[in-house]
Amino acid sequence: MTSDPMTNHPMHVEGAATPVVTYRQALNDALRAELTRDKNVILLGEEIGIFEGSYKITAGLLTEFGPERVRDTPIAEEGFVGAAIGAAMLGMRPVVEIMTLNFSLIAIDQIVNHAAKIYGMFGGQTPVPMVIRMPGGGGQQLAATHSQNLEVWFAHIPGLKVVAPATPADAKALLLAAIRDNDPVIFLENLSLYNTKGEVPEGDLPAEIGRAAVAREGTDLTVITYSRATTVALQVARQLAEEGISIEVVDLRSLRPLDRETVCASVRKTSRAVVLEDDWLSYGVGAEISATLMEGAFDYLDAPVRRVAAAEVPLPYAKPLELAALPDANDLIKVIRELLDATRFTRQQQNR
Amino acid sequence: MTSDPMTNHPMHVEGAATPVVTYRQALNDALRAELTRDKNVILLGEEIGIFEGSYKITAGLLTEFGPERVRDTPIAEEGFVGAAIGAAMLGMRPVVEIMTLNFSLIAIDQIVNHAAKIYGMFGGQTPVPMVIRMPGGGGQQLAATHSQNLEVWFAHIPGLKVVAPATPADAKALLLAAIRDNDPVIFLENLSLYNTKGEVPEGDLPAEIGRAAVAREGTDLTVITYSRATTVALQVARQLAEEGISIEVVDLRSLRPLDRETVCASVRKTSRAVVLEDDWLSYGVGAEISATLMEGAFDYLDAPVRRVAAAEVPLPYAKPLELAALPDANDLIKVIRELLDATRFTRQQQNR
Amino acid sequence: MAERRRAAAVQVSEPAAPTKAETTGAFPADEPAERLVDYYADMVLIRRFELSADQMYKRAKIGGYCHLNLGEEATVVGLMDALAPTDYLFTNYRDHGYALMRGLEPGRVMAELFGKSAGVSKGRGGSMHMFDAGARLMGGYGIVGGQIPPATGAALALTYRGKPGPDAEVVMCQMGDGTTNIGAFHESLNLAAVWHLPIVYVIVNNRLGMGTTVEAAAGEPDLYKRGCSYRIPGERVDGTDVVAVREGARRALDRARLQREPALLEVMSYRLRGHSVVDPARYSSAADVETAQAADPVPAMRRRLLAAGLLNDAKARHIEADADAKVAAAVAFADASPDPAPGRLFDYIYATPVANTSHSLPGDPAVVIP
Amino acid sequence: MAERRRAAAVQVSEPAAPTKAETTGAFPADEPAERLVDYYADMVLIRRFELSADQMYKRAKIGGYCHLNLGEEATVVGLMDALAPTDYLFTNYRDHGYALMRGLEPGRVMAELFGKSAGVSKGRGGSMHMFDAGARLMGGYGIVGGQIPPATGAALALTYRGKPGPDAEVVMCQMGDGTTNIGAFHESLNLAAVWHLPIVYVIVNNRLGMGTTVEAAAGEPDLYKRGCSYRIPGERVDGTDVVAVREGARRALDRARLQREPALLEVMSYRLRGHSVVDPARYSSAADVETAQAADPVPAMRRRLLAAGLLNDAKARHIEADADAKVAAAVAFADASPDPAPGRLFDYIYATPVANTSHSLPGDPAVVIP
Ligand SMILES: Cc1ncc(C[n+]2csc(CCOP(=O)(O)OP(=O)(O)O)c2C)c(N)n1
Ligand SMILES: Cc1ncc(C[n+]2csc(CCOP(=O)(O)OP(=O)(O)O)c2C)c(N)n1
Ligand SMILES: [Mg+2]
Ligand SMILES: [Mg+2]
Repeated sequence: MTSDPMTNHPMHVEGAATPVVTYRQALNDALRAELTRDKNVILLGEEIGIFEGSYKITAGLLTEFGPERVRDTPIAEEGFVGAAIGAAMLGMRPVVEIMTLNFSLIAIDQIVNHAAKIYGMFGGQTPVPMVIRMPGGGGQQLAATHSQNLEVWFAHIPGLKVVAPATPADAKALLLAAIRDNDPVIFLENLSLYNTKGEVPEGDLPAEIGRAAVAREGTDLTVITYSRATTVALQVARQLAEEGISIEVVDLRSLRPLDRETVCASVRKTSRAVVLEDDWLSYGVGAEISATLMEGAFDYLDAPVRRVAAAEVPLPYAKPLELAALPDANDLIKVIRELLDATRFTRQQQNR
Repeated sequence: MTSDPMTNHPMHVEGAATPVVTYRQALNDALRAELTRDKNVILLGEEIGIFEGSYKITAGLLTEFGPERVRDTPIAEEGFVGAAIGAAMLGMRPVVEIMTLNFSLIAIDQIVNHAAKIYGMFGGQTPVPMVIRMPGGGGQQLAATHSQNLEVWFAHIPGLKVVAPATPADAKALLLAAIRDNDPVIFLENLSLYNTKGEVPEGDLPAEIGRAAVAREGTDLTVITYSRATTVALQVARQLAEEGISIEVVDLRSLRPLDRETVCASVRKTSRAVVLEDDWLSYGVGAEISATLMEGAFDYLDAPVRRVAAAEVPLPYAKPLELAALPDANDLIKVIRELLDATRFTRQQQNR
Repeated sequence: MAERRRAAAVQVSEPAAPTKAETTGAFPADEPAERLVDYYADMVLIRRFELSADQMYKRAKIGGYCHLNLGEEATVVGLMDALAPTDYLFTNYRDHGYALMRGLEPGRVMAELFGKSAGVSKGRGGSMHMFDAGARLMGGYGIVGGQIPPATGAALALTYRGKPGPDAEVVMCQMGDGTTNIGAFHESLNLAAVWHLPIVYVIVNNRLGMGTTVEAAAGEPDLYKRGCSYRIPGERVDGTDVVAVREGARRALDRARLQREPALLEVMSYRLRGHSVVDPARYSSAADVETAQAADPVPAMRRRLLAAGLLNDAKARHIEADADAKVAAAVAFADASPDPAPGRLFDYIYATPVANTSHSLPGDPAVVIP
Repeated sequence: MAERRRAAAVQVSEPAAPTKAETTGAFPADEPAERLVDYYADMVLIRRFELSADQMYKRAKIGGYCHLNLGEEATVVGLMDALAPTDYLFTNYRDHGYALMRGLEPGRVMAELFGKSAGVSKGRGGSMHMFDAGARLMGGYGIVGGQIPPATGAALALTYRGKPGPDAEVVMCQMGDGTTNIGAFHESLNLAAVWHLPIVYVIVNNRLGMGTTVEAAAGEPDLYKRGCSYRIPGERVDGTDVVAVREGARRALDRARLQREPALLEVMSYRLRGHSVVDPARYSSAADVETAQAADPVPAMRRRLLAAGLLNDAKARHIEADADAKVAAAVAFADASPDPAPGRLFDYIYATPVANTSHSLPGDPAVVIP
């Protein structure tokens, strides 16, 4: 496999066999590779060592690299995230794990008022090369304080880079890139992606931060999405293809910078757009995508861009309520059909 | 003065003389009135007592109500905001001042993971009647960490109510409402509004949270805005009126809930819309407004909604850079003209 | 005021490390037999409830995170017996036992675990978030340290009503050992000190925060001393001895009640299982496991009661069967309770309803204009 | 490891409160005269620089917040003399004196205050945010306590290079008294303790955080004792005595250098003016003001040097004139420096440039598609 320069997505090359691994394993591989490559790379976080990570992303790394490279921290998110900033200012390349995104709120002054500001506010004198990895997402019955998708908070902040890979291949490629980047990179994982599988090219192939990918080409309607929701969108696209509906899926991959060009180019082609996002609707990622299309594809749109997002409630624990609140494939299909109907779409001749 | 039931804006009644006061004084009056009305109301914050508030909003209140009602706190935003939550759960009605919005990041776990969640997560058993007042905004050369507009963060969170008054009248009316509300209300002030003046009706007239106001009626184009930017929009509207351009200004007042109906109704009438916002463009408040208009006024729009927002940089200290980064009346006028030109607007006959 | 505080130097009481003899030995002479037997019954109820929760989790009746009080039964019972019904309690997410001991129906606690609307938090909170306004159980909290500032604020509210005295209302704020390293702990204890708040901070030291030992996490691993930075006195008690826990808690609560000053109590306890039901605790050595099991407070209490002649085997088995029956009834109740209807999703968004509140489901248009 | 730390009980040194006699009295016998005179010159430079900054603020040459070191000159000079050029320094926003004493050109410091591109932070940071990589001045920080975690992390980085020893690099983290009440203080000191980091936390206790006294804000108002929660030893020194400050700082730095362990130093100082240049400090009583003025370290140093015969009036006036000249030159330099061009707004967004970075000015369309 290599990378398609247009879509930035891994491309299959004849003859090469590409290993299939989980998203978890892809992250673990990338961390191992970087710990091996550069002695300034260190991992910091709660329970990443002896416990091997709350979600086992760092499994085996303590044994392999020792407690100085893979450092367990006390429960002190503000302290250890801030410590990573200072270490980065002195030339280390810390990769911090925050157990879940929900706990980043305790560290957010350090992330937003310090990591994001230090390079610019001091006139470009000190880069802050660090990565903050953390999983977000609902659907695990973890209730209101442990199920959030606050990616839009980070994406709003100049000075940060924010990536949200959807596939094992991107998880690896973007993590390699993030660790080598000289700016603070917020690396958003998702609890329900860890066990998903995909082809991951071997070797040292960092992705380019700041580029979206056309994860699937199509002609009738574009679904713009990222992270976990990308897998839902792809599944829906495959399903609707059987009905002769051709869905293009744009996987944002990077929320900051945002690749408005790729998003608009796709919708200029398909004339119909739906955003699928796991966060709350109001002031969510979808708002920015819709506004972007307002500005960059208005004359091409056959109907208003639709958003499929979470209901605006503190997510309840009870499964039926959680299911009702979170967007799923059925919600997306319903909205796609509504949009197609509203634009008098007639499906293509198809080979069944 | 009384309140117009349609626009929710104070309306002048023949014969009554309405005092003109500063935004600062309006806040001070509202706090005094509530401290007097309800003994469960207490004020908490850094330097609100002996120092009379960093921006003197609480001037005189310590002397009048004593140190138990007007309580100075140590520098511990997470601690005292969280303490307000617990006090509210036991029936107090704390009004917290965070010195500037930038410091709310230290308290944000308490705001978002606690204040916003407690009512819903515990099944409606305990309301959390509290207010967090804080000024945001740039333009004072306070540099990157002291000039932020992160209103969109709060507006994204179910369980919070978020208001951002633009006028002294709304400052008072919304603060009265916020203190009597049984939910956590984020009350956003702005450093450059404190000295602005306006008519403030006397008496006990709390506003309704969740409603935007048509701050000025017009027919050609709608500017949607809130807080400080409303004053800029109104000034521009007055200026352009002299050229025969009729601008309607919608002042959101409440960012959560968001009054989409009023926003869309206005733009369905004018067919042109610009959002003026002080925050950063990407994933800012304007994104949600644009997305809302995409959904609620698409067929009425003569051209894409435009956004006028801050440049996406950590705000520099140096005045020329700060000025370049922040939106002002000229930026708004330029965009309005571009939009009018793009839609082949011809100005009305006018009486000069 | 500074002078007054300066005078009150920090008192810390460090008991001799509890010996096996103590926790298996005789009870204080003035301790009524009936009460001791009740303690045993309470401990057994928690034990059986938690074992059942573990089972129910494995049967997928319970989801999300689920943290058990196994090994902490004497701690929970001793603390809760010292707390008056008029006192307020805030805990962390390891809260089932506390809910039971505050008098909540086991069925309603189990129903919460099952996510049913009959649950104590209407199925919205789950394992980590037990709440009951009537019992003044002000919530279990899942963010480490998140409960400490609100608990401190609750104590602040109490200073606006009532006076110090033997009947004064006070707050107890429970937390784990690992929690003492987070900023909220520091800020809150400092507020309690400078504001003279009637609150007892209880550290349940089960020696681990997930897989991390106290020594690896805390610069001062004698956690009861960590009030030193605020002149808050601390005491350490043996958490496997229900009477010792109760007495320590009473002393601390008395300080809060009578002097309106904060206190710190460290309760040395053990976690018999992993951090949560899904954690196999592979990081624990065989020796660790053995130590914890040797200290298991439930069989220890049984042995002590038998040795003291306050219980016989038949009575003990009756108590155990009774607990089993209660837990079985709780499971049955929870099972039979209805799921919350999806249509109730938007209940409890706001306590004061306001215009334009979003009630959109995923895929609903954001704008509904007449 | 726990045992080792347990053994190292916290050492706190509480000197007798400094008396007037001390700060006006004789210098240590082995203190070279020249160095003492240099200290005076340094203190005068800070004093004159700050008075000039105050003036320039009133002339609107400086904007934003502006916090001065007036009254803290002996503290700043003593601390900075103890710090080696290879050490790293993090401070709060009250940072002008530190920048000068780290050897930064007064002109470039003043240019920063004027918001010029010749400023030490290229005019982007202003008064609160002085930075110089070469001088290892790692920044002034405006968020209270914000500098403490990064400073701690810098010390962590040092453990990956070099070894403890007399030439080891270490970190000094300066902060104010009011800052000890915030969570970041607690979390950071705890990390420094459990990770054995080479860092000295310096509390400049000027007795006020804005208008709030130490006693009103801190449960333990003897701030040098607040390392107790992490077994970090503390010492308090007289911040009006430059030699006492330097010696205290050296002892603390030595611990960091030789033992690779954190230390805490409290420097008792005074603020001669309001919190910032715009604060008239109406909350200060006449007695407070008198006490602070009586302790003014600059005239005190002059008197002591004269009394010790190490300085005469002419030399003193020469030093003062020299400082004035330097400050005047700094102002002239700052004045003559160009403003940053608005076109440079998007410099320094990212250290590693990436695709699609926004360079839109207000009103520019967000989407520019070819
Ligand atoms: C702020 C925050 N960080 C991390 C976590 C994840 N977490 C949950 S429990 C826990 C360990 C807490 O240990 P301790 O305080 O000793 O309580 P115990 O579980 O032993 O009762 C951690 C790290 C969290 N919930 N919140
Ligand atoms: C987190 C935060 N809260 C509040 C402020 C506002 N503030 C700036 S300086 C200050 C007082 C700090 O006092 P102290 O630590 O004693 O330092 P000093 O100013 O006396 O040098 C406060 C409250 C801030 N900058 N950051
Ligand atoms: Mg524990
Ligand atoms: Mg101070």
